[in-house]
Amino acid sequence: MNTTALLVLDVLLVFSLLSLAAAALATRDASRSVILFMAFGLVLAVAWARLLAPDVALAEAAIGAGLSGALLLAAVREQPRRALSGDAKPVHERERTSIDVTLQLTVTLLCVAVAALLAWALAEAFDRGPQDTLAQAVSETLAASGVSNPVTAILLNFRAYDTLLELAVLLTAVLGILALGPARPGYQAAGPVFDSLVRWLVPVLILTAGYLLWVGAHAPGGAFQAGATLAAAAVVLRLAGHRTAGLPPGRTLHVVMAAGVGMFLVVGLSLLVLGRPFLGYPPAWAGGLILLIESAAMLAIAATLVLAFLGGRPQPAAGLSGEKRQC
Amino acid sequence: MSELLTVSALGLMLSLFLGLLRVVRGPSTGDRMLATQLIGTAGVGLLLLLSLLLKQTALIDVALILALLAAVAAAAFTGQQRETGDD
Amino acid sequence: MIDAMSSLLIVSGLAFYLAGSIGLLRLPDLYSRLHALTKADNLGLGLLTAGLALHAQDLLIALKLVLIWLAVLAASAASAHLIAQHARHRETPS
Amino acid sequence: MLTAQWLYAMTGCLIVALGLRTALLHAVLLHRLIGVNVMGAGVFLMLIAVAYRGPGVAPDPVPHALVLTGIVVAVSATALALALARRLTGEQDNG
Repeated sequence: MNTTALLVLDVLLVFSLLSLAAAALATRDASRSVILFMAFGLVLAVAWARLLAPDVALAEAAIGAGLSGALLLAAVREQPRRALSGDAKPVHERERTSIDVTLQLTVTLLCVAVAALLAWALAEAFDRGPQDTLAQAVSETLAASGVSNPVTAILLNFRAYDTLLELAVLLTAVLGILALGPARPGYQAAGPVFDSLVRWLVPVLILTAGYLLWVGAHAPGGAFQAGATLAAAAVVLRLAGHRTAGLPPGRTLHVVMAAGVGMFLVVGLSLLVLGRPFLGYPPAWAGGLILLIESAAMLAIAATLVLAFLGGRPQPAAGLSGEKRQC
Repeated sequence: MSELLTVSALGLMLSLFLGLLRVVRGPSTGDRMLATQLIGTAGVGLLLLLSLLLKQTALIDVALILALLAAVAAAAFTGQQRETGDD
Repeated sequence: MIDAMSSLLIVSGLAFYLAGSIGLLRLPDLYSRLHALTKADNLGLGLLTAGLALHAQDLLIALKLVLIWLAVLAASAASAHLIAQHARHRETPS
Repeated sequence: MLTAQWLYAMTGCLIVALGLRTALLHAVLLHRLIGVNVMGAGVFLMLIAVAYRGPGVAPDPVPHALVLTGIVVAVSATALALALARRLTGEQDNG
């Protein structure tokens, strides 16, 4: 692709991103803002593809353009209008809208200063040229990592501690969500058109999740993208009237939630017992161990995202419609 | 051939951009969602062209996920009626 | 020969995309936009994937391209219906 | 210096500023959350731009891994914030 054409594409992409971000933030209506944010995510996925970051593009396509929009829309729908959108706010909030102009100006100036500082730091970094020490270290040791996709190698081998702690962060978030109360009310059983959509979309999403998990070893993909795709399948089920969105009941759900952290710890501790460093895989087993951890992590990430969409503890079978499950 | 693909990619970007105008303008939520669908379809096409132009086969998978998740987003938007509650 | 076929398919696909976008901007109301757009951009993507499939190095890629098109086709048929239903329910701009 | 790298990185800076302003100033919680998310996207843009090495050259995979982690954490944090907001408005309604 020649340079001029690429530059035109870049300018159009950047302009789209800026105007969508500005529009999403400027509008006062909540659901309008969420739709603009979803469109922003779509364009962002194309931008990641353009910048040769297909792993990130996959995650953005699944989460930014799909799941987080669904999550925000569910929240907008549920809240009585005054709580989340600006239409008719309680008195104390209305007072806060008319914050005095000085404060607004100060904060705006502060934000401009932050942007200028960031721009200066980046310009300095670009002036010094690319620092490839880490990238070189990755490409030199990639062969011994058990996978050939460098991003997966970093996440599950070289920086496995970070990913373990990230899964712990996700677990904390989901425990917080569960502790805060019951799930939002469910949805009525789907009509015929929606039902036919569910019938093919859910199996295709589940299959795609499995494909992404498997392909992540040697091409863009992996536990995060697969988990998000699996969660999307559950979100569709929930929208079609399944109250628990296909989540397993009670104890099993808790096991699934903790599966990512748990499998990481089991593998790490077993390696310690065998006389290796914590999470220091023997090269011969690395590929298999990574796939094992990633499978557990996928389930945990999917469960986290689904519970995030539910917004609280699943409430099976309240007697109305939807499927009946004992907890 | 490569020139043709490049020109087509720019054409699709233009199409996506026109869709953005409708997303920003509205007027109804349905209009915005319809325009988001167009952006999705144009994005899928653009990703497929980029996969050839940038020699990144993986972008085909990105296009697939984008296509599937656009359907999820539309389902979430139009939503179903809540069982209870006051929507 | 294959190149010419593929070019023709890609260019006509692009034409449908652009026609759809212009329709989205110019047509007067939501229902006519729905009507025009769902046909135009699906056909555009169909022609584009057909053109690109002729270039695919292996069968798996060609199959994925077909799957993508089918997914978009089925999804947009359903979502067009759902958006129309939604609009009829509310019938108020927001 | 690559033009594309510069272009996307500076866009990232601008988007951070836009998001930050909304997150600090907006009165409505949902808008603040969208502001925080937009700000995150700006940071991701800067990181991926830093990783970019030009067309046809393999980019640095380390920032890619960082951003991937960031996207998943951002959506979980958003969900937790929404659950907190929901509980908060519930409490206000009841008492």
